[in-house]
Amino acid sequence: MTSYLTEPAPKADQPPVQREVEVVSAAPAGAYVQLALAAPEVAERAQPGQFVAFAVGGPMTANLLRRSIAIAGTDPGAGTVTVVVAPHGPGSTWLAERRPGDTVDVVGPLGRPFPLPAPGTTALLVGGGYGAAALVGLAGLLRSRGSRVLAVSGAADAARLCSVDDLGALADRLEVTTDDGSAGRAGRVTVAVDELIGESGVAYACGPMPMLRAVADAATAAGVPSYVAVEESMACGIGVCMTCVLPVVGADGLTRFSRSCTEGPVFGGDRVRFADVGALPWDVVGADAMGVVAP
Amino acid sequence: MTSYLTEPAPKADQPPVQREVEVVSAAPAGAYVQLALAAPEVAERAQPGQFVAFAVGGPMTANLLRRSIAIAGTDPGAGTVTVVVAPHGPGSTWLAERRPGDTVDVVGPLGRPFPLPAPGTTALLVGGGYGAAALVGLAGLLRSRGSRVLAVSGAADAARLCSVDDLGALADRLEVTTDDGSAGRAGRVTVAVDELIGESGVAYACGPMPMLRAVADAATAAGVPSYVAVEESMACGIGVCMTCVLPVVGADGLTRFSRSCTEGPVFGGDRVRFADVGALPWDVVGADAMGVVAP
Amino acid sequence: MTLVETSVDMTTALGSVPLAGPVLTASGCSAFGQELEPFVDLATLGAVVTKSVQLRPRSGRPTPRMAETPSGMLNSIGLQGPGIDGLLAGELPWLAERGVPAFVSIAGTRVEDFAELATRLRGVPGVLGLEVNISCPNVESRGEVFACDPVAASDVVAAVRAAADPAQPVYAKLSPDVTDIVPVARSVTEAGADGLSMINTLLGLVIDPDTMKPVLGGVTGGLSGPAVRPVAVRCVWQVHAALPEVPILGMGGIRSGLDALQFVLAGASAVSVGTAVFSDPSATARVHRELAAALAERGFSSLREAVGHAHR
Amino acid sequence: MTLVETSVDMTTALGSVPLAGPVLTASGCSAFGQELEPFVDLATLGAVVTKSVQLRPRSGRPTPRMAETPSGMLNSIGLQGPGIDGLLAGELPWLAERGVPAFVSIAGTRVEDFAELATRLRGVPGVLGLEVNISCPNVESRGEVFACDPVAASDVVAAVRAAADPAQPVYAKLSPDVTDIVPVARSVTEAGADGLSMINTLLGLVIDPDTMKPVLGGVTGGLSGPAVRPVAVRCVWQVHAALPEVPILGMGGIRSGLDALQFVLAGASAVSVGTAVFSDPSATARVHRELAAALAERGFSSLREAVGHAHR
Ligand SMILES: Cc1cc2nc3c(=O)[nH]c(=O)nc-3n(C[C@H](O)[C@H](O)[C@H](O)COP(=O)(O)OP(=O)(O)OC[C@H]3O[C@@H](n4cnc5c(N)ncnc54)[C@H](O)[C@@H]3O)c2cc1C
Ligand SMILES: Cc1cc2nc3c(=O)[nH]c(=O)nc-3n(C[C@H](O)[C@H](O)[C@H](O)COP(=O)(O)OP(=O)(O)OC[C@H]3O[C@@H](n4cnc5c(N)ncnc54)[C@H](O)[C@@H]3O)c2cc1C
Ligand SMILES: Cc1cc2nc3c(=O)[nH]c(=O)nc-3n(C[C@H](O)[C@H](O)[C@H](O)COP(=O)(O)O)c2cc1C
Ligand SMILES: Cc1cc2nc3c(=O)[nH]c(=O)nc-3n(C[C@H](O)[C@H](O)[C@H](O)COP(=O)(O)O)c2cc1C
Ligand code: FES
Ligand code: FES
Repeated sequence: MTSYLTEPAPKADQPPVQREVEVVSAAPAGAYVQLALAAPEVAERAQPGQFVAFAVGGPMTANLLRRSIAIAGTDPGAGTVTVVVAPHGPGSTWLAERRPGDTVDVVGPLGRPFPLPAPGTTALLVGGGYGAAALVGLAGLLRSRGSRVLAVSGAADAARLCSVDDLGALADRLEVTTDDGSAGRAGRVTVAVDELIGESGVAYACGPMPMLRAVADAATAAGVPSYVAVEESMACGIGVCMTCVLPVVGADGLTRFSRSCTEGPVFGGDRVRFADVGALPWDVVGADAMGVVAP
Repeated sequence: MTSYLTEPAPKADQPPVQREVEVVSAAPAGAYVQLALAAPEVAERAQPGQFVAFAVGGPMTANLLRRSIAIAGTDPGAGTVTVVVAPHGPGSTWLAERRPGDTVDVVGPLGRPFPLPAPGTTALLVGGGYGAAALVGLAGLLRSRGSRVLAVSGAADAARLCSVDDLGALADRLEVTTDDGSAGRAGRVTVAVDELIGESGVAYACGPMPMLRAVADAATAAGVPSYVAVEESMACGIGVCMTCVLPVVGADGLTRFSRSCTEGPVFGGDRVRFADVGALPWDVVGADAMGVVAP
Repeated sequence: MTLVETSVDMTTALGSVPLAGPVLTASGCSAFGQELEPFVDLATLGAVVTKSVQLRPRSGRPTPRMAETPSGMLNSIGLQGPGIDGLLAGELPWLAERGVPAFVSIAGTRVEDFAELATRLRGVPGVLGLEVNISCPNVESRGEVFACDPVAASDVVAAVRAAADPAQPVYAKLSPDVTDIVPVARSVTEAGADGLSMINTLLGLVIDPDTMKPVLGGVTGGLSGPAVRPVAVRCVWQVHAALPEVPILGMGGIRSGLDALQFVLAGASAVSVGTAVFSDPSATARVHRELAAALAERGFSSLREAVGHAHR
Repeated sequence: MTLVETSVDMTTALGSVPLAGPVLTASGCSAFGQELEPFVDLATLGAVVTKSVQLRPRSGRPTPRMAETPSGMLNSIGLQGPGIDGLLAGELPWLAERGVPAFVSIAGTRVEDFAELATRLRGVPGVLGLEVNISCPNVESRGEVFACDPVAASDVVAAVRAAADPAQPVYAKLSPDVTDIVPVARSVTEAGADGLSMINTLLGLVIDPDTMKPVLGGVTGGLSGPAVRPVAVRCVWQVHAALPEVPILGMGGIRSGLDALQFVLAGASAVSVGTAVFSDPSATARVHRELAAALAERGFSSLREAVGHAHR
């Protein structure tokens, strides 16, 4: 049995709530829109790495499923929660069109937060696209616990970079990369990750799956534990529908189809079987009952 | 064969258009909301008695069918069309919540307008609830053609009265009735209609079906031709679905299930078989093929 | 608008008859085409599929005839229409004058009714072919719907094919309300259907919370609209997989070009737009335009290449 | 919230077993109830209908497992679950501790599987009854779904009824994907079903416009949500009309109290809320509240009076 660098992320401290909340500000941010919501109960419960799920389309909507969006920041004093939305399909486009005074129905905070390292551990935070936003709260928390924070924010182009100022203010060092070189260094986040992973005691990543995989692989290769926040298509966000699973190796070394909403979205980077996402490997618990046989 | 006082209403002069239009004003009016739309092509084509059909619920809507709303006024100079909306179910509630700057998808003008009498004929106009709004344009047109206009606006209570000021300004005489006596005379519109029908050469009515029936009966009994604008549940508004039919006696004396959207909504009051709405009388053309036999 | 905005060859066929474009109206959802004239250039339609006609004029059922449902609607019109004489005297000449091809939907309650209708439509100018609406109760079989029984369905189709003008393709319109649609498809094809129209409405019921009775006088009605689209695409997929040579006219909840694309990829060589016309009277023209653009974006140079592509 | 907000008596029963309230979860749509705890007081549920369990633990199908559709969704989970041992060791004791009754959904691919599951569940504390998910492929009949064949369906139900604890009512869960649901309902009732759950999902398919292939790995999936509600109400109506003495657990697209009311008026004595929980995790409690209010407004003093009222 292989030994793993990471312990599975534990559950959040507090359960989620469901509330109708008001949008207090909406601001374009490059290719994205940043929304702040008056959601004191969510703000007070949220831990970095968690997400919220929005009902979309208004009272007459034909789109029933909630849209999951990472929490980009909370201000428990002001009672607000911030999210960064990338308009993509109908749901996220609708969300990005919300204006101050509009109300939205939100459930959260959902999912497991990033586990924290021993105080003082140097941490590498890697965000891809809007994924960087989800790391801002983590950066602050790590700093407050005495960690040195190294951050990388990467994207396809300058407009898709996110939270560069916030991370720049919080991190001890920030590297910016863009695929097309329109801002920061040209190339993928891995150019910076490869340089910084050696100095780090733990790595965290949020962004597209191929990026998560690259960061997890680099960390594991360097003997550094990593936690990634995955983004799988979710129908419920609360753990009841089983649509959001991916193959993850558990504490017992067995691979299960784990729900990214309640057993994730944060998983040990060395525990997610990235190559098998969307497949059914024979050694997943219960694959035999599906008629899959060991090779 | 009975002889009828009315000729079937002819088609409108111009075909409808379909446009995405902007709401230019939205004002509460008692229990209703009055919306003005920047819809020059509709304004220029519309004739009194016609209606428009709105798509409701926005781009993600689960409610596919258009909502038909009578045209309450047009200002071809300003290029605007006015409607009065009574929030009822989800579609009309959504419409009533539109605000200036919002856009709506509208098809119109639809249906047949009120036929006009010989110039100078005294006309009685009877509106029930928001139905009174649809008579404002007619009142103006009749006045411009030298008619004396007698108007009745009735409703369940004061908040549901409509267009009282507009009709008051245009009509030679206006009677107001409410069922509960909260404004004008207490009682149904018929108390006023019975007094005025004798002076009238033609009667027009718009409002709930029982009211239309009462006005039509009073007019027919007095030997006065009447035209009523009916309100039947419509799926398409343009004549292609056959959901909006009611039994109407045609020019040839035969009863057919006629589409209220394209053969109406304006019908001769003596031609609508009110008692048979929702039924299938044996003498409707084609009832025999449905297995209905003459008694 | 004109038929060709993109470089994609959008021509197709109903059986042996070529069509200028793949987007048709759906039977009962655009009457006989006239009312669409203010909204679309009828010449851009592949064809007008007419409201199902029977031998005699029919009043249809009493109202209420519809109920709105989530992303769909229920209808129970009862095939109101002029009867075959009315159609031959009025609507068909109107369409023929304008050069708009008519795909005439025929319906009946006996096999002979269908055959007689097919006979009456032989050689009628502008009649491109026949769509046989077998989702009607069979009076000779305790009212069971023809389309729900492979034998009854194929009896109708065989009779129509025998009586119809050989130049007019005969499409059988199938109901999704069967345990397995493939045997029905196979049996009507063996009986001579030149193609299949799929799907007709699903049987549904809505109870009015106020009256606490079914909304529709006929109790049940036919469910249509985007709500049923996944069922329709599934039927087209299953039948195309089993009978890849049989042309399919796909329908059921098509609102956009991407919806139509799903049907084409699943195996339809043409599509009908039904309920969407009620919400957008210019839907047929828009769907054509959007489908052409979607095919172009995906690198297809012709619609024909895309037919059934999802199976490959 | 408490169970009784209005004067309406909301008690009902599943077969012979009394229920405090008529609103249940739907199998596969609330896992085993735990995750709803932050959102609803589980004690207000008539029962938790558990995700269908099989003999062995199952991984379920690879992703993607769902596609959103107009007013609905398609799923192809493949019955991921812990197997009967896991259920007996983990989820059922958890529910029993909290006093939440479990209506255990069982599934299999052989008649004997179902019987063995029923045997294992005899006398288990907190297990109120069994819902037999016969919408599974029958390995002994070329994969045809049990629920689509009255004989196969009744074989399963007879075996389960024989094996199960006599105190546990056995409900057969029917599929709408049949030409006529009444014969299936009749045959499982004759085989000993104490009640019927209706409906399971409809077979659907969505093609991804980007990949141009079916979205789901399993090609087809089950369609659920408000889109299918008119079909579900129709099934309940037809079966209640034919078999008025057979209790029905109604489901399919219930989102609100008025939706639930339609099922009750059509003949259901209890309802399951499935897909709506994904959009509103507190949907079950809300539906209970709204249904109670709707019944009160309509002058009913008890839920039981309203069951099947639309037929009268
Ligand atoms: C844990 C988590 C955190 C996320 N954080 C953010 C964020 O901070 N900002 C942001 O803009 N987006 C975020 N996303 C992605 C966001 O949820 C999807 O882009 C959005 O749901 C797409 O919905 P749509 O209606 O625009 O697109 P559609 O493609 O029409 O969506 C159709 C369905 O697929 C699901 N879906 C589609 N794409 C995705 C996806 N990439 N991930 C998950 N579900 C998907 C939707 O939920 C919906 O059910 C996050 C997703 C997850 C799972
Ligand atoms: C020719 C005509 C003119 C009208 N003029 C006005 C007007 O000036 N102001 C106004 O407020 N309303 C008017 N109505 C009524 C208005 O169309 C309905 O109130 C509205 O469609 C109800 O939709 P909903 O979503 O609010 O209600 P729902 O009850 O949810 O509607 C469900 C379905 O039933 C149809 N429907 C329900 N009630 C009616 C009704 N009374 N008439 C027609 N269809 C109905 C709807 O179109 C929809 O398809 C008019 C209707 C017609 C036919
Ligand atoms: C109001 C209405 C009337 C219909 N009338 C007919 C008909 O006369 N003959 C027929 O074969 N199908 C009829 N249909 C079914 C449609 O042709 C089509 O098969 C079905 O509605 C699915 O397509 P859609 O979702 O695009 O509407 C009717 C459908 C509706 C909504
Ligand atoms: C994600 C998902 C999983 C489901 N799993 C099961 C299952 O395991 N067993 C079962 O009998 N039904 C299952 N169903 C069907 C539901 O129990 C229900 O019959 C159907 O979804 C219709 O109800 P709804 O529209 O309220 O969801 C599932 C449905 C969904 C959406
Ligand atoms: S999204 Fe439903 S279980 Fe994860
Ligand atoms: S509303 Fe469709 S024909 Fe009148």
